[in-house]
Amino acid sequence: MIESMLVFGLVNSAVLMLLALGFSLTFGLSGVANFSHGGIYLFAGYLAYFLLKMGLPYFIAVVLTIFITALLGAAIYKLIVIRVRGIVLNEVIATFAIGICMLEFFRWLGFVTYEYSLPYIARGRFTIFETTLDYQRSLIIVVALLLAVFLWFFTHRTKTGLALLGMAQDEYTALAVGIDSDWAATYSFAIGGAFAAIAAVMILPLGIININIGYEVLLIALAVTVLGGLESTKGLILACIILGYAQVITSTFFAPHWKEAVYLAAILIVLAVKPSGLLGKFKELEERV
Amino acid sequence: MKAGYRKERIDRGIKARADDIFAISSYREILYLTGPRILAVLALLIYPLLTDVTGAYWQTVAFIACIIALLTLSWNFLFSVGLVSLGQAYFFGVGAYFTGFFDRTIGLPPLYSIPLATVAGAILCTIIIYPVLRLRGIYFALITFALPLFLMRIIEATGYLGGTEGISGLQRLPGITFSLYVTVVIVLAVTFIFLRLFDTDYGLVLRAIHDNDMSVLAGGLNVQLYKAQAVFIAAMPATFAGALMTLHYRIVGMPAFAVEYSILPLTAAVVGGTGTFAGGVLGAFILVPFSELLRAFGTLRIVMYGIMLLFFVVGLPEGIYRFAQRKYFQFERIVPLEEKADEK
Amino acid sequence: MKNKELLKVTGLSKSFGGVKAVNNVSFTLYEGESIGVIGPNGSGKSTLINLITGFIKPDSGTVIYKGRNITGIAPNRAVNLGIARSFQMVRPFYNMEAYKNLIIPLYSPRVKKQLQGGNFGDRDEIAIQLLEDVGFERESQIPYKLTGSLPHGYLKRLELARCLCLEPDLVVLDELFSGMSMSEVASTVPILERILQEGRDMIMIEHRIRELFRIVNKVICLNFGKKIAEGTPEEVMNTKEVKEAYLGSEGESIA
Amino acid sequence: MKKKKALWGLLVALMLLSVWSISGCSPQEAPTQVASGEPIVVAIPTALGSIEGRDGVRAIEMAVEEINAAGGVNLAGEQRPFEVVTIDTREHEAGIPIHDALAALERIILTEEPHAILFGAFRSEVLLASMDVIAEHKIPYIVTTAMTPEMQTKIAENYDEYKYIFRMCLNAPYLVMYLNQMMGYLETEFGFNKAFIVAQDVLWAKGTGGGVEAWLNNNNWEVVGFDVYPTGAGDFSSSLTKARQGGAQVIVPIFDMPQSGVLVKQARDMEVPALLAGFISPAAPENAWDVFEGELDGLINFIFEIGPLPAEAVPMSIEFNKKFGEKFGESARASLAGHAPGPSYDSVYVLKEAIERAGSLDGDAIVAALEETDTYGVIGRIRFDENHQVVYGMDPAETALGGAFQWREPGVRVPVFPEMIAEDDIELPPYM
Repeated sequence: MIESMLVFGLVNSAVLMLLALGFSLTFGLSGVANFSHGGIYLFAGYLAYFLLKMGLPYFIAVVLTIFITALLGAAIYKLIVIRVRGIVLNEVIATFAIGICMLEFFRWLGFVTYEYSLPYIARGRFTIFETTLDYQRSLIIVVALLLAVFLWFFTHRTKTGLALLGMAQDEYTALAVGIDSDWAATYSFAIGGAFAAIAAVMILPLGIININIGYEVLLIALAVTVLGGLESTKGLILACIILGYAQVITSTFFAPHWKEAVYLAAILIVLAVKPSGLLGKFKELEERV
Repeated sequence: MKAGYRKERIDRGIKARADDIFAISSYREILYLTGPRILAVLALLIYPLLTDVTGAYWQTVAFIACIIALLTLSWNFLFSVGLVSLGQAYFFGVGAYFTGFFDRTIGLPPLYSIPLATVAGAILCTIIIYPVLRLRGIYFALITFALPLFLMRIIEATGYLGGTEGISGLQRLPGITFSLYVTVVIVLAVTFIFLRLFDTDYGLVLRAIHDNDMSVLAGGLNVQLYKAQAVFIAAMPATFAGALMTLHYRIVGMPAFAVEYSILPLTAAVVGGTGTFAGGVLGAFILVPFSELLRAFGTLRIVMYGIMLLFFVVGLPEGIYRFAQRKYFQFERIVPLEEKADEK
Repeated sequence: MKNKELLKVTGLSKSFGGVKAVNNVSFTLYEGESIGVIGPNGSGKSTLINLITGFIKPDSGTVIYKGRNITGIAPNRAVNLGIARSFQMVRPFYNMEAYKNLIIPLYSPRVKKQLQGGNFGDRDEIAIQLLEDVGFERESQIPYKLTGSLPHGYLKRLELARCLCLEPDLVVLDELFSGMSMSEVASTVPILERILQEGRDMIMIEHRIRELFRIVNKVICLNFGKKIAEGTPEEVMNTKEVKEAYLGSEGESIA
Repeated sequence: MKKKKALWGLLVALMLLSVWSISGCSPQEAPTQVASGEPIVVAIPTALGSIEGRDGVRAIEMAVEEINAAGGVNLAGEQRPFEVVTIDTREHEAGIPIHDALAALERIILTEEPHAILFGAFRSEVLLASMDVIAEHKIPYIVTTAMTPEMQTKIAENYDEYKYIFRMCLNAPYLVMYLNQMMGYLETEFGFNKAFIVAQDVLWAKGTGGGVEAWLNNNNWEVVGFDVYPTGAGDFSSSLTKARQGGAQVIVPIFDMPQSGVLVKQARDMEVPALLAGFISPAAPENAWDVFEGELDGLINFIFEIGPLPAEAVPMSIEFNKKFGEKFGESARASLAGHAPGPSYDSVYVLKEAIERAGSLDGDAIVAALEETDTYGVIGRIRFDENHQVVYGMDPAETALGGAFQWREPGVRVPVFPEMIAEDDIELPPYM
């Protein structure tokens, strides 16, 4: 019992991380809470489904989906969010409105039937600590770690990454040293979109694509990002692990329908105790007198 | 526009800039100033009587518009104190469940259960949200977004207060006209009270907290306490709305915490103009009937609703009310073009 | 003539993630005395008074005020005990009229408690009176102007007015003169002297040492969070460490 | 100025749109009408965005078209055609307030003045809340989706107020009965005695799960566990692990949310050696086999009402599937939902016979006529009990029928339960 809980706790954490990475990256690097994250995630899912239906080979379809979704993310910023940049409330409402439009448009198109699903990347299973784990879920763990490492490397070691990080911490100083804030925000929206697409391609095959996932994904992304602390990737990883295992433990020992309450409770407790999240430093900066 | 003429805009504020005396020159200007306000109030008061003209359905739509107007008023009050709430459903749901609780356990008649639920709900909301009050900006918004969903899960998991089935068969309210009249009167009263409150010194303190809570702290005021009082005052109209809606539909269930009760008032506030009370009510009375009209479009309705929301947030950030107010006080005169001095 | 101790700070220190902003600072302030705090930029002056007035919680050390331990007290309770402070970066309420800014402190429990008994009249009247004391000319409608439109000098004096209307026992000023023109400084110094004559204490951080020494009778100097000198203005200026702190180690002696 | 023009242009366009919709353009119109005479209006207020809603409305439109083509309703000598009007209540989405659904119901009643309402509420809470609205307007109301048994208790308590409400789909107790019978059949066939129940956290699912658990407990079965998952849960590893640890031979899933597809795939991924037998909505349609990439073999899934599952013992069900395919196309037939289309199709015929028997469009007369209904439809024999619930049983000749099928290689749905319609015995899946 314990081994399977450990294994599936890790899988759950990896799923949470994949879902939250896109949102956390955009929020951390451009300061814009992209509430249309759920919509972008599902857009990638349906796009991949239709590309595959058109007969494209799997990997070309996946790469194309990631690229187009990144363009969508950039377009969302460039066309709409740029006009309300700075007014936090309007940013949140604008992105939330885009999210609703996308999700409900899919529903209007009739994507409500059960035939929408993505194929597994790799079939087959193997057993470790005598719990059987299928390749798809192990791939999710690997990809999640890869993305987290890439994100950390990108933001701390590459020129563009550091520029984005600088922009996130203090926009005016970053502007003063010549970083164009609109370019930075478009870039972070694009990468956020790409990460959402990767998450969709990895996680959606586990079940059926349905529209209400969009709202769930947004809630998960919010919980993990807030819990982990805004711009710290290490905080995000820690938060995913805590939440992932908390969910699996509650559903194993108590009852599964407490699962949802777990990450909502997590947000409330952490924010009340340490407003800037586990490892985040953002709030302290804001508090300076 | 004939050639050789141009429009000259004269910003003639009707009230000359003076602290305590009103310099208004003529009845015409008094009428001009108060006209729209009186018209709006009269329209609201007469509308419930036109049941046979408009039909019961549009009365219900007006009733829901008033309920959302109350939630928007509460949202605007919180906004003027600097607290951006994405979770009006939290106050609404608590008010609703208190009424359901009183009605089912003690069997209080609606006359007592509604005011009691309003006050008790407001107190409970303030107590739960108190530890989180010192958060600012997006953090407070995220918490309020999660609170109603959290309470919904608690009720769903514990099965307390009727669990997923909710409590049905509550006592009946006299009828749609009664409910509509009560909500119209309450909406007008709350708008008037909130406007008056913000002109007093107490209101000034609340506005100061919105501006810069550090210097209010340096002024010797316990900011946390004033924020808690502000949440209590703002919660009252919202819990009242929850209580009345529950008894009108005689059922309270988990949908009382539905995300829609958070999003609709937020949109109405933005469309109407954030921070203005009259703007919020105006926004609600534009939004709810409009989304009912869109119902003929079936599932496309929410897409158009989203597009409209996007249009107002991006196109008109100041909101209809402020836009109209600005336009209402501006006059334009056709003035002949001055010949260029050098031409002569 | 050592009369009663008003404020006793012992071993106060605070570090922000490895950076020791204030490092074991102690000093004592007696009633009727005023103390200046000088030191190069980033030496922890503002952090020190933030610790005293409770805006930041200290890592260690105690603050005793009138015999009562107020370490880490909530800022508003410190104000109500009589410690009024002004901010280095001016923090007025921008979209209100200038005199309305003073309504907030006048609404505080301290002012309400003090002005018990008779109806203390309209707060607006008191506010305009106070602004006039601080140099807002009433005839030219300056108190009625929107705060956002006032020049920086007036905003600084607005901060001072906010401290005064609390009838404080201890006034803490953080670089009041920075951003003020020479004439404004000249007109504000007598106000500060009048405060001292009324028997109130003052802690003043200032870079304009000439004006500072005319007002305060005792000075402490901070460098990298540590107290390197204490005493009368003349003594402090002549101590070696202070000169080094200001002019760097190879500086020759100044007059 | 250019930007201002764009804003005004968009605003005017939105206003035009809403004015056009005010003009009460009545929603989807039934296409062809042979019978003349003033139409009998039938309203459908339900969650058009759900699969059950979409297929149910299509089944009703198909039935209406057939009736109108055959001359419509013979009301006191006059040939009256049916006319269908629909409205979307968005009930199936999580977090939608009840007042939104009730407002839609009230709107369609007040603006269209229907003579009857078919398909009815999608969610149980909305059904309970709508009963008061229907009682007020006194319109015959036939439900074919929501399954809460509390509807019958309310009718029993005060008949006069709620007599207008009928239900043609099965309710939770009947589903429990079917599941129990099947568990009994499994016990006799394979000697299973350990079961694990997984249900969705909604009214009817928990009720059904509780019923099955009770029956299992006093029929010397061991209930290894009973887990309830919130709508939208994406990971079932904890229950599957408990099921395998406890050696459960049968897992009874009771879900009508798309996410339950994860349970089927995850059970196969974790190689849990148990037979999946219950109700999983994504595994009901015919095209589910390639959606799940063939990982369905051996799964026993319940079809609440026979309609969508063509079974030889009920010839009308085969005919229904064929006609549905012809009218809406092969892909629509392949994705036909397991719950709602059958009874929705029959409800139109039942209503037609009731109106003809009553000879008038008055609500009370139709209700009286409906109570004497005894006819054969796609779901078997249709008779209402005293609480206006269609009687379900094991024999299509006697009662209406729900049934189960088993997925077999090359993607075939073989009816296996109850015996009357079984075309083959239940086989154990290869991985067992």
